[in-house]
Formats: sequence, C-alpha cells, structure tokens
Amino acid sequence: MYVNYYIIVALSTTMRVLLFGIAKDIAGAATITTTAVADVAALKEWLYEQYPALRELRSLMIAVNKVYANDEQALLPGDEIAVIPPVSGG
Amino acid sequence: MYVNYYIIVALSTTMRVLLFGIAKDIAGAATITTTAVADVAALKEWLYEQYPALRELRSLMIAVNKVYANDEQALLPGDEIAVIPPVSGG
Amino acid sequence: MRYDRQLKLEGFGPAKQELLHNAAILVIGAGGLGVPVLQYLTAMGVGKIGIVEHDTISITNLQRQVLYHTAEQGQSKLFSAIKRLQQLNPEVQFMPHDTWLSPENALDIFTPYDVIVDCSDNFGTRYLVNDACVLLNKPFVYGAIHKYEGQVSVFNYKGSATYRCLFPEPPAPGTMQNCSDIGVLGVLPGIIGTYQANEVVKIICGIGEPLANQLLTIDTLNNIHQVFQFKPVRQPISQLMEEYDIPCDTGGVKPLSVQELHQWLEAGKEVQLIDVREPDEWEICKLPQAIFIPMRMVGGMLPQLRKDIPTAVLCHHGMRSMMIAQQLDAAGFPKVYNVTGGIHAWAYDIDEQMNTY
Amino acid sequence: MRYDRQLKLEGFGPAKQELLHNAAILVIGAGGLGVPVLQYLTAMGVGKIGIVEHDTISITNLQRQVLYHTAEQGQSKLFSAIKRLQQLNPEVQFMPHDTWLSPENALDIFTPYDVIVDCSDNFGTRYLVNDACVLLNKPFVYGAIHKYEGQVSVFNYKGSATYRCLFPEPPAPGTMQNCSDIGVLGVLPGIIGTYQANEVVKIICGIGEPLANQLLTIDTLNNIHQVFQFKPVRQPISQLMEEYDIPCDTGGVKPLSVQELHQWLEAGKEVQLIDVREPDEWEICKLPQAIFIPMRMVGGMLPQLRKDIPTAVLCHHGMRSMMIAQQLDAAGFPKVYNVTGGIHAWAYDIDEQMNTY
Repeated sequence: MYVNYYIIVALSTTMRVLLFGIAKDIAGAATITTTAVADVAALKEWLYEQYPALRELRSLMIAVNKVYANDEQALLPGDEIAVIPPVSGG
Repeated sequence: MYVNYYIIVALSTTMRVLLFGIAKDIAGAATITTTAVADVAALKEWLYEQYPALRELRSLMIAVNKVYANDEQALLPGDEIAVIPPVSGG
Repeated sequence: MRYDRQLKLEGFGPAKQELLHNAAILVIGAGGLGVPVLQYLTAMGVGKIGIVEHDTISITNLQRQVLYHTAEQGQSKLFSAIKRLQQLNPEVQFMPHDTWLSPENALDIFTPYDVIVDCSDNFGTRYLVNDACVLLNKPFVYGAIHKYEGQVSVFNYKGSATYRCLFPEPPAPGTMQNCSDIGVLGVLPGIIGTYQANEVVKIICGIGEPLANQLLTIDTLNNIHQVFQFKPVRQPISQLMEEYDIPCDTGGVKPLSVQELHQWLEAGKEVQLIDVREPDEWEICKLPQAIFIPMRMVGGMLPQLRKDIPTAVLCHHGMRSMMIAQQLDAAGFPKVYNVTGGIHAWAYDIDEQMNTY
Repeated sequence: MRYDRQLKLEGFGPAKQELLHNAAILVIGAGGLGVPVLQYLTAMGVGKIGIVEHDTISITNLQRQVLYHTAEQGQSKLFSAIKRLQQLNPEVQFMPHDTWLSPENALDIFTPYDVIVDCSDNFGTRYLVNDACVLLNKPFVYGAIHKYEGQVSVFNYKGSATYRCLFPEPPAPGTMQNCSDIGVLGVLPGIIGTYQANEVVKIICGIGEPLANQLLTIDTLNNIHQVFQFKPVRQPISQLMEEYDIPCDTGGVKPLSVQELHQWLEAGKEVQLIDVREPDEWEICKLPQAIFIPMRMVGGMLPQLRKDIPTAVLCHHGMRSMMIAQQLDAAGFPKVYNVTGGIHAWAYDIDEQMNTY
C-alpha cells in the first residue's frame, strides 16, 4: 500500500481548455487559454463571448478532470477542462 | 501558466503490477502485488519465480510509468508498472 | 463450428454465444457506422438483426461504406446490405425496415428489439432514437464522428444517463453542425462502428464494462483516447416530440464557389471580401482583394463594414466563414455569401502557385 | 466524386488523396486483421494493394473475417478477397501474392511497396516481416490480438524502433502463445485492423502522429487504452534468418478431451488428475477425483506426485493447465495430458448441473 500526498501550488491566472469536435474548428485550435474564471458558468460566458458561434450549438458539455460539470461547478487552477460539443456524423 | 509540486510520501513495501495479454492468463489476474523490488531485473526474477511459464515467453516488455524500462531501471514506490508480453493473434 | 473461436474463448463460450443467438438488435442506418456494426454483429451470430434504412447507394458512400459494390449505385442500401450479410452468415434473421425513422413509426419499430444501435448521421434522428429508447426503456449504443474524431457511449442502460443528459437539446437550425458536409476520413466510421458492435456484444452477453455513464472520445490523428464520466439527470419524457427534423435554412447566406469568386474579382465586381482566418494563416497565403479581420474581431468591426455592396466571407475551408456569414446575415447585411471550400479550394482550383497548409 | 468526403475534409483534400492514389501498400494476411485493413484501404483509394495469403476460407473464419461468404468455404482467401474488393472499388490495382511468406520470398515481395501491414497470426511471420522491413528500410504497421486485447504500433518508420526493440526474440517453441488456439471475439480484429488502416493513411499522407515509438494497447472489455513509449535499440541485421517457423512440438503433452476424461473416470482408469486453479475457483466447482494444487504450488509439490500413472492437468479453460503439463513433461513425468477446454468444457459437455463462472 502506498499513499501520495499532492500539494498543488497555484501561480496561475489563466486556464487551459481542450476543445473537441466542432468547437475546435470554431476556435481554430485544439487548446485555448482563458483568463481564470470562477466556475463553469463563467467559462461558458467567456467562450460565448470569444466565439459567438459556440452558442448556436446550444448544448455544450464541459468536463472538469474527466467528469461532467454543471454550470455551478467551481474551477481551480490546474483543472483539466474539456469542451465537448454534440457530434452527429455517421 | 501554473506549476504543480508533487511530494510523494512512500509508505509502501509492495508494488502493484498490471499484466497484459497472456501474462494475465498465466497469473490468473489483471493486477498482482509484489514485494518491493529494487529494479526491473529483480522484478523479472520475482515474476519468473512466481510464474515460471512467463520465462517461456522469452521477451517480456516491462513499462514503468508508460515508458519502456531496461533491466537496470530502479523501481520506486508508486511507480505504475506494466508487464506486456508479445502477442501474435491476428 | 462457425463460432468455434468464440466458443473456445475464456469468458465467452457456449453460454454467451447462446445469448447472442437469442438477441434481437436494431441498427438505425446502414451507412458509415452501420456497415461495420452490421458486418460484425452478423459474423458473430446475433440471432435477429433489424435495419432501418431508406437511402440508396451513392458513389460518395463507397469511400467508407465498405459493404456495397460500385455496380449497386442507385439501389436500396437496405436490401443490398441484407443480401451481402446473408452471404456472410445465413444463420442470422434480418428484418428490413424500409423507411426513415419518424415519430410516427419509431416506437412500433423499436418494440421487438433488445438493444438499439444509433448509426444515424443527423441530430434529428439521434434525439428521436434517444427519446424512443427512454420511453421504451431500451439501451442504445451511440456512435458519432466528426472529421478525425469519434464518440462512443451507451445510453439508457439499466437506468444510466441518456443522450439528453449530456446534450439536452440539438444545435440551432441552420448551423453547420446540421447542414454542412464537412467530410470524413473513410476509416473513421470503421473504428467507431466496431467499437459500437463491441458494446452491443458486451451488453447482450453481460461481459466487461459497457460504456454506460461514460463517453469515450477518440482522436484518430493523435491516438488520444479519453473517457468522460457523467450521471443521469432524469428529465421525464411522456411522449415523443411531434417533429425532430432540424431545418437547414441558412437564412440569407448563399454559397459562392471559388470559380464564381474568381469571375467576380476578374470582372472587377464590387464585393466586400472578408478573410476571417488567423494572422499566421494570413501570412501563408491570401487574396490581394481581401480585407483581413480574424473571426473573433468581426463582431467589433461591424459598424466599419459596408452594407451597400455584397459581402463574401472567406476562411480556410469554408466553415468558420459560414459562421461569420450567418452572423452578418443576422445583423442585417444584404447579399452575404460564404466562399465554399475556402482559400484551400482557391489554391487547388484557381491558383496552383498559392501556398497551402 | 467517389472520394468527395475526403476531398472536402479539412487537413485532407486533393493533395492527400493523390498521395493515397500513388501509394503501394502490402498487406500480409487476409484474415481477421487483414480483412478490415483491406476493406478500408480499398474504399479510401490506395492506388496499389498487394496481398500475401495462401490459405483457404474455413467456416471458423467467418465469425470475424467479414469479407467472405459462407458459400466460399474451401476457396482461396486471396482471390475471394480481391474479387470482393474490386467490387467495392475497381479503381484500385490489386497484386496477388499466392504464397506463404518465407525468408526466400520476403525481400522480393516487399521491395515494390511503400508500407508493409502485418496482419499475420503467428510469431514466425511477425519476426520475418520485421527483419525484412529493417533490411529494406520500410515502415511496417503492426497489429496483434489476444482474447479481448489488442496492440497497435508502427515500427521502423523514419528510424523509429522496430519490433525487436520491444520483443527481441519470440516465445519458446511449443508454448501456448504459439500453439494453442485460445479463441477471439469476432469484433476485436475489426477494431485493431481499422486502427492499422488508419496508421497506414497517416504514414502515407503525412497527417497526424503515427504510432512510431509508441505501443497502443486496447482492452475492449473495459475500454482501457494505454500508450507506451519506447526507443530504438538498434541491433543491426545484415540478412534474414534461415528459418522463422517456431515448432509447435509440445513435448510429450497430449490433449485430452473432457469426453475422454469422462470415459476414463467412469471406467475407473488410474489417472492422477491435478486441478491447478485457485482456491476461489475450486470453491465454485470441482471434480471429485481431482487433486487440488494451485498453479504456483505445483513446483514445490513435484516430489509428492506419482510418476507411475498417467497425469491429467485441469484448469478453467485449459491454458494454465497446459503450462503445468509442459512443466511436468519437462520434469520427466510420463504420459502427461492437458484437459482441453478445462472444467468449463466439462460443465457444458458432461455435467450441465455444474456451476460455471
């Protein structure tokens, strides 16, 4: 048995966001950097402002550390954020 | 930009080993626990002693933290160890 | 003898083969995803396979729909597929549903099946499949593709989350997600479809861990696989919606081919050509007549743009420019055009000396 | 028109399609892995495809080799495959190599091709493919399967590591890796083969990141994907070995069916039946005549075992017991038998009341 203690020291004022599917196309990049935002709702607001076309997707899944996140979820520096739009191709 | 500092405190005297392919069949488990061993050579020796059939495979790839490891590589508590035998099915 | 390799397989064997034999699976769509799903479920010995398909075989299908023959263009996909699958395994019983799925027929069609496999190619059908599966309490195996990426999941399985738990409603009418044909690498639906077939087998046979409450994303260019966890957010459905089709009316935006644009520019026609790419793209290649306004700057520049002449929007392949063209159209610009295929098409069809990327 | 969806695809387009058209790909084996590789490379428009295959179609192939028809049993896989693939895409040129790959023919066969795709099913061929690719400086795309797991990699690509950098030499002659038929789920080679086809396209077209110096492992039961990194360990090869076949002589170990074992036990034949499973398995079901010695204890128990009567070794499916049977045979035990299919087969074929797991 072993135990890991992680001490995360945040020097960060920005956040890295991974984009999937058409969100990647709209932003023109697979990864973007945001100013630090407090929660998922604020992140979405920032995204919609930067890339108005994202709003047209209507449903935009945000995952934090590989788990689906509600609008209320707080974001911390170092969180792994993913933006996953719906995909319809077949 | 952000920086993570990890401080890993080892309380461990055993190690967890993931088995793939026929190594899993030979051991009868996908994960086994070894006594702590110093390096990859010692790990292989332990494996061959526990499961003599593994020696017949002749080439047994050991990966530590997702990277191929030579016999000389030291093992630390918390390392993610994988045993990957050759596979021939098609 | 046919299933010898599965009968011998540790963790499978005769009991699991019997479960496959007793199963009835419905596959929605016999296209890019449906073909590999059908091929492998047929080969492995599912007892009864239903197929919903009403399309005919087109030459543009054949780059990814490997079941069909070039000589079969114009023929029914449904019956060509069944003919071919029967040649592979005559022990399987096939049920043809020669129709498009609709709110009128979905519940009746789904009722006799144990698992629904969604291999459709549009949001309307995907939401209809979801809602019908929720109403009938049937699991459905989801796969979808976009360019070089795929998604796989299992919805509504033993109370697990549904498609609407992830994506409550479809993209807006007229958006490119619904309406543009953005292309696909032929092998991608092969990868995603085989994963779907695998999930079906896992559900039917009770082996392994199906992707319930998990979304697998696959980036085939970089071999990055991620699994995202989520939970059911139950929103009760009491009946299907009346309409699932999402109109593709793109407002006043008209397509403009690079050939037409070329003629306009040669003829000196007055047009406001806006290139919405990023600065590093602009460095590589540009049209001298274009105004350079990166996509994210367009909103702030609207007052400076002319509304008295036609506007054509250009990007790399015609996707970002479609977004901006729609924005301009909505903002009241008259005669907004989107340059189809973007500067990439220009480089190939008009100016072969142009740098490409 | 045929390749419209690829021509439209951002990052692909006419230039990449032309690279596919100009490429010559050799596929070793038209079996479980080879079929999806061939189907998708053909559909996507590779210019020239060579196939090395000398086997005939067997009914047991059809659970995973979805290209063939039940009516074609006994016919040449090679020519059936080419006939079917030509119906899919007559624009592709197919080169039949109606032979088994050998040290005598490998270099000549490989020379005209740009990429070699290893879809073989045995270690001898895999090491031969590796060595020939190293000698000729050609990349090869590797795929291999075991039960519910697969491996994919790209070897010898622009100086990257080779198969022997990972696995310097093949398993010993007679080991089960070479010689037992352990079964496979039909859809697994479909998943791995489509990944291989994707890697071929990435190499030919220069898109994405091919799996050079990376081994992708896929666990299809639990959807666990891992990528392991490694580096070239150059061991110069100046010529092929004389012989690559790995003999399957399993010493004195003979197979024993559960039917035969049943007859022996009914008849009271004197036999030392050793069950080498683990205690929790023994709890679930057992044969009353068996001696229980978990696998890892057998080595220490050898002096207590009888050498004057035949020994039969039993486990769950016949794999662990084969290992032990070989160990006993090597230790000088006479008349060593391995119970084929293990206690699982017994439960299905002899005693339907027995608990299974």
